[in-house]
Amino acid sequence: MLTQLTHGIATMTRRRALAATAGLVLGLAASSPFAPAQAADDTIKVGILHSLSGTMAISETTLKDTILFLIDEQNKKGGVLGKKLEPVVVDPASNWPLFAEKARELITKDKVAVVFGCWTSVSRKSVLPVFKELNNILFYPVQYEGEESERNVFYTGAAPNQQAIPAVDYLMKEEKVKRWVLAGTDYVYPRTTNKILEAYLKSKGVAQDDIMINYTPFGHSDWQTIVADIKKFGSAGKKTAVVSTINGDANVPFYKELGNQGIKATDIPVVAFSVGEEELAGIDTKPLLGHLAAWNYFESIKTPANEKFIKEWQAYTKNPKRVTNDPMEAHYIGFNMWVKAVEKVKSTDPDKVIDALPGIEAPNLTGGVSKMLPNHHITKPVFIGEIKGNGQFDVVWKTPGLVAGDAWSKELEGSKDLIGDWVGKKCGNYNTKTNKCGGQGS
Amino acid sequence: MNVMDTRATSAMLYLDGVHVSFDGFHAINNLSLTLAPGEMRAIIGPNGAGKTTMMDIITGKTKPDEGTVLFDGTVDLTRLDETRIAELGIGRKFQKPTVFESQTVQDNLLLALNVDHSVRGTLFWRGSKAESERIDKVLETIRLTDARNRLAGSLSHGQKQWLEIGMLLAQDPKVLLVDEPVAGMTDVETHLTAELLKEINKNHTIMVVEHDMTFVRELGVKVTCLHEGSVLAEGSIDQVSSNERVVEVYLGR
Amino acid sequence: MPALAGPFEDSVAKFANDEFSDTEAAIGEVAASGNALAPRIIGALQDGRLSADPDSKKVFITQTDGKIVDATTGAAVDKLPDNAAAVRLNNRLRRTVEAALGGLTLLSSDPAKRLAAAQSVFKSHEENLLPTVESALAKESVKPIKQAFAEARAAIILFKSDASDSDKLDAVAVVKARGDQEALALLTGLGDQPPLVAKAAASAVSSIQSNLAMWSMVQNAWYGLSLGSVLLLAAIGLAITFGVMGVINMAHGEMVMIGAYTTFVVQEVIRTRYPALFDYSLLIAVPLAFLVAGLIGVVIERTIIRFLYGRPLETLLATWGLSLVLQQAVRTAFGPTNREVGNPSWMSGAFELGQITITYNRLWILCFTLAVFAILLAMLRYTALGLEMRAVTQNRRMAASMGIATSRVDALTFGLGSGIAGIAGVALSQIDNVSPNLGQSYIIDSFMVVVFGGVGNLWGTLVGAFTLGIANKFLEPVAGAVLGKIAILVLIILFIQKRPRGLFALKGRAVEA
Amino acid sequence: MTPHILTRSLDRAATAFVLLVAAVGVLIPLSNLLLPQGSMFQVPTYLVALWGKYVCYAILALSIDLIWGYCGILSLGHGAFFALGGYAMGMYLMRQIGSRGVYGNPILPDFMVFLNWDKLPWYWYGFDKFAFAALMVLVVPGLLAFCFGWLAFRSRVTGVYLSIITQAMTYALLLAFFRNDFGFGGNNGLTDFKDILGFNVQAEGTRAALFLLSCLALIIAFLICRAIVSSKLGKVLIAVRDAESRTRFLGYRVESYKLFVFTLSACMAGVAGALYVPQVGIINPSEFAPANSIEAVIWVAVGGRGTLIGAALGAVVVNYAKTFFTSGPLAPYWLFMLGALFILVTLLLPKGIVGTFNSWWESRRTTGIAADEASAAREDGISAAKMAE
Repeated sequence: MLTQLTHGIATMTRRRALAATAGLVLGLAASSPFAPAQAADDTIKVGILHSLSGTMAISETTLKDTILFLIDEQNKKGGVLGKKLEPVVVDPASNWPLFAEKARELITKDKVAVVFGCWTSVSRKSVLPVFKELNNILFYPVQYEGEESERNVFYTGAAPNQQAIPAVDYLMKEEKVKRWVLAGTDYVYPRTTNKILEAYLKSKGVAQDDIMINYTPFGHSDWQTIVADIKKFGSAGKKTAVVSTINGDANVPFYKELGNQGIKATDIPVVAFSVGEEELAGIDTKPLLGHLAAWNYFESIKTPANEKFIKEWQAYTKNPKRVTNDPMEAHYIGFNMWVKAVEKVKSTDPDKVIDALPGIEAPNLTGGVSKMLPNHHITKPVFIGEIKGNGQFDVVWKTPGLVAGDAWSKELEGSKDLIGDWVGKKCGNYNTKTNKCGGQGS
Repeated sequence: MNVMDTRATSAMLYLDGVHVSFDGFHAINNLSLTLAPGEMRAIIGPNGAGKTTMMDIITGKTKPDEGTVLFDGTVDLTRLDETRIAELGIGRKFQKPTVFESQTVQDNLLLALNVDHSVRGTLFWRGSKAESERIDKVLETIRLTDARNRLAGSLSHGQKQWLEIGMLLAQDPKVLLVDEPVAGMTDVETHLTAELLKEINKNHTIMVVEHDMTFVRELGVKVTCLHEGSVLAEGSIDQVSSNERVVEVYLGR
Repeated sequence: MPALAGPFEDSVAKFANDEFSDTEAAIGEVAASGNALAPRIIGALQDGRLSADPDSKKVFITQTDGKIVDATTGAAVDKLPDNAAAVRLNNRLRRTVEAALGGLTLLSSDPAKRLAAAQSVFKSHEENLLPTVESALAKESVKPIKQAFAEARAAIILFKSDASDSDKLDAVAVVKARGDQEALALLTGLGDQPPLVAKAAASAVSSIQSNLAMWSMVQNAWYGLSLGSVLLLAAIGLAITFGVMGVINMAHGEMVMIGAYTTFVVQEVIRTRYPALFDYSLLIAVPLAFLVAGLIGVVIERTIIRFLYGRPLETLLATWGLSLVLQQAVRTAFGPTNREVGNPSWMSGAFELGQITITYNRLWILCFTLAVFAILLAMLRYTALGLEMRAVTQNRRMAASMGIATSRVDALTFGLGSGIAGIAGVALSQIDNVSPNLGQSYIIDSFMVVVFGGVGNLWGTLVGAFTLGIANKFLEPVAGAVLGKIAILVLIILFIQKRPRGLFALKGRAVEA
Repeated sequence: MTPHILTRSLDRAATAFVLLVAAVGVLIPLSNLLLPQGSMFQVPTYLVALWGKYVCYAILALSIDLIWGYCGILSLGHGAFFALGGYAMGMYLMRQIGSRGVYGNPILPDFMVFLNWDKLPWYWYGFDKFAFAALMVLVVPGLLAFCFGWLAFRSRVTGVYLSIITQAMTYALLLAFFRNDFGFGGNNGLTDFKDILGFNVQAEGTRAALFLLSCLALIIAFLICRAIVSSKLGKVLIAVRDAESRTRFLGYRVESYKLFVFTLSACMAGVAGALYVPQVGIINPSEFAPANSIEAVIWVAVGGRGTLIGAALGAVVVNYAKTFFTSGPLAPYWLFMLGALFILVTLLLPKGIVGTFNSWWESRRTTGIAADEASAAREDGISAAKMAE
């Protein structure tokens, strides 16, 4: 193709060659590689940026379906501002640069009003500059390490103070745990969460010797040594618990090994922040009875809203066994907040919607009403659930009210003075000590 | 320490008490052989006698377990690698004709010329008149002048054999090791090859391995018969072919 | 509220309050009541068979035979009230239940229950159980249970504030003799003790610790063997397709995945149709996985690989494309999420060997791997197909001229390699995720094993797999899982410099031709 | 370089390719900056970024083709050199953020602040200077390739063994860079860049300039490759590819040749990575994933190995297809397409697009059987004899 062309060009006269090259180049580049966007003004486009292939497809595909389901439900109610919502699905293929490329494509070419997407922190970090540059809105539905508050991003998953710290509190009070194993996959979320927990535990008088921190690579599958180490660490005569920030894929072999080595929840309970209904679907949970998870939502919570959601979701996916989980609920809340904000300002203009979102309230599925905060995080209840034999969780504890998400952890040296406030201060990292925007601002 | 203090032998190639074994199999067993300067020697012997392995040892591809291998009376070849040995002036033609099939006949010869073989030298190389004259001469000798721009891969089997011999000529080594040069050739080609080798022998020492007894006879040189990794018989073709043991293990009754 | 007849009934009714603190109180009161129904109530509570009606405050036991009885009277009831729900537990309550049940079943007629009771008393060391433990100890005739009772008694005495020093010293000796991690946990958690006892306990602790340290070496070796067996299992099919045929099959991991999904399908069918056969599911899955993966392998060989012989690097590209297609096909057919493959009862749990825990699934996988290896070796050596395979791979033209249908042999060899990968999938489904990504996580390791061991040599693969497995497991405690793995990779790179053709390389002229 | 090398390397097709890339490099940024938005010929900024990425991939493909297509070294770890170059540039960009990071620490990058690093690790020194970072873009991948190659080529590790250990190398680096203790930001990598040489990375002008630079780098890389393959060195490389031991017996020090092209190729890959990072805005360890390296090899195979234009073209075509298929209704099925593409190309177009075109072109020009065979042999990359080794 190209050589043929170049051969052709080489035989032409120079001027004609130049003209032809120019036309060719621009034609090739400007003809976007995508099907031409239809000029449809009667719909509002909603971008869905979740991996459908590659390693993250395991978690993210469900979230794509969730947004499609929510859009479908909303359209049945007549859409938004009298227009139907139109989903635009792309596959960033678990490839971080591709996330940025696809985000750019959604905003520039498809002209979406909002994007729901990302799972891993790195994918969010990868698209962040794009959302800032092109000024659009991203709803991020997954629990994460915090330490971020961006104008264009709304964080509907849990910040560390909405998941990790209540879980540790529960173990200290209810289970009288004195010795802690912080086991995680070696990436930013576990690292940060464990840093926060370590600081928190020490502030509660736990000695350094009573904290064991262990990191494993992604997809770690041979847990024999580590489980044996945990067992050994737990035999020091003090009640021991494991706080697990092990990432999705590695959990199945981890729990299988726990079960097989006979570590029961009554001996050494494991509380996990990344294990939900979806992950349990791949494991026989009978040996895991009593191990814990901390989330802001469990499928087993009995509220009318949740029962309706599950029923409609299973009908939509035509799969009566399809489970629901926490990030799905986060999308549910986020989606409804966005709809409310759009209806409030009667526009999908990102600037107007971003300004309208803080303060918007939307019911969650567990009987409360979540609120978008000025730091772009939301209020959520925290539940501790015990794994049951049927792959579901039994809620054993919950916070009395809703917990406000902290963008910046109070336990970390670098961020203890920072707050995010996009309403008053118009700043994501406002330093309350120096009263300046921009970190330490020294 | 490649060069010995004193010249140990006047021979061009000197092998003494060489042993090689592969996983317990003795490929070469106490092999001793000398090749005088300017000599042409034919090596015969049944399959597995160790002919090719012997060449591997001389050219540095295989390291002997024990024994002495000297070149030009002074250089211990067992300590050198292939490149160094080739640079010293030992050229080799393989049993299976091995030319650079995706390059032209001319380029094959160009690559073989014994000029600067360093990375820098080849990167900044520009052809010289002397070089192209040498190539022309070799092409003439191996009768491939008309095929100079053809890809080596498109040559016939016999032509490839010649091209490889031509590459040896271009390399201009002191010693040529030629492994089965006439395998797969017609009678006429065989005859021409014998003539060619005799011509080359005027300025070069040659060791030829060959099964074709007619060809060996035509060369009319001293013959060594190998068997089970050591020398079975040595002498003129008539002496060797009348040797009882040679007839038994190799020529057949 | 209906009037309640007596304190026992009052206690039982607390189960209906759905408050953990009330449940805890109820357990204590019921256990202390001496009522004949108490063990049944608490046993049912442990198994989740105790239900309560929050309105009528009535509590029911669902017996293991499915019959329902009133917990206070033992009278049979037709069916549970509509709003009755199982009494919920959390971990703290579960421990309370275990301790209570331990006290209640110390004198049970079932030896297994007595042993479990003794062990739970060892952990809970409740002082008020001492007389029961002592009488049980006196009566006990089964040796290991008697030992367990003695240990339980020692545990109680150690924590009993008014026990004499000499009793406590004896107790320390008993616990020390037990010598495992629980003994260590008990001794380190003793708290304040008379000086003599504290000293004995400290020396017992250090003796147990040094004993355990020695055992941890054995444990590392076992873990290494186990990891090695997994590596071998994953690599052994590759040793055939890559090692023997020279085909770089990047879709090898996907064959493993297909084997795992075959297991999933087999278990699904068994679960829905023949639940009684569940323990045999793996036995059924092994031949099926071999056939499914093997057949797919034959199809791949016939449609793709056979056009690419002699160009291994191109097969690499084509099979890489194929692996993408297979992954996405499975993702489309079965969904992107993990699928549950259960462990049959004989693959669950563990047993103690000295001071190390050996899990049954790892043990079976090791045995299984060695069996597969032996069968494969025998097959290559003694069967006609094996002979033909070796002939074709060594000299294709010669084999063809001797009347061997080389293309048939190629297809069967590739099918065999793929089939073995499928079998590996059955075993790996027992310890790893069954997801479309399963294969990817093993492909690199498998190549490392085959290359390290020496291409074309099954024994090399065996030695390579176990060497890497054991090296990895000895490095892991020192360097951590990530650095350990990096170190292994660097060692492989350096090793290949030393032996460019792997551990068991063929030498001689032929290989270089 | 002496002029004769340049004149020798620029045949008709090469000249046309250079002109085309130059035209692309000039016209796309001009159209993006000067034409009004929405005009038919205006290239939107996101497409500039997209094509910039393709051009970087094309440089990577060239570097792979140089060693694989011409010297028979199949590296399944070339993504590592690309990523190292990218990290070197990323470190410079991180240092440029200065106190504009979220924590406002003037020295430490954000990820070090929240993981409580108290000072900058030594290997981050110097990266605040562009010249130093630019040097490291070449030196780090080059040095790694040199050390790796020095060991491997001297020990005569060849064929699949070499491929597998290159894979082990990139896999080990992947694991190492994932480690947060390693000091390169772990899984999240380096991101949130602000400016490069004082220009805002997000600005349209900067993007256009980066695009132009990438095209320039592609031209330079192409010319270097052309200069090499059209010199006698190129003939030696092909000789090594086709019959390594024959070359050795002719007195060539094969390992020096391999080491030279391998190191050069790693430096080229490093440059590609360095240009890639500011345009995509992130570098993270997944660039080290063996799958990425294999994919890059496939670009070359698709375009035509042993043809430099083909390698560049293959990178663009495959990535264009990837962009195309990952959007719209086909998104869930794009892996089928990509997988099928790889299978079909190896089965039906073993010479790749350009290789196939070349042999068609040549057979049309000279309808001799010999020539057809000749082109077949030339384009066949690695001969069967070599493969068996």
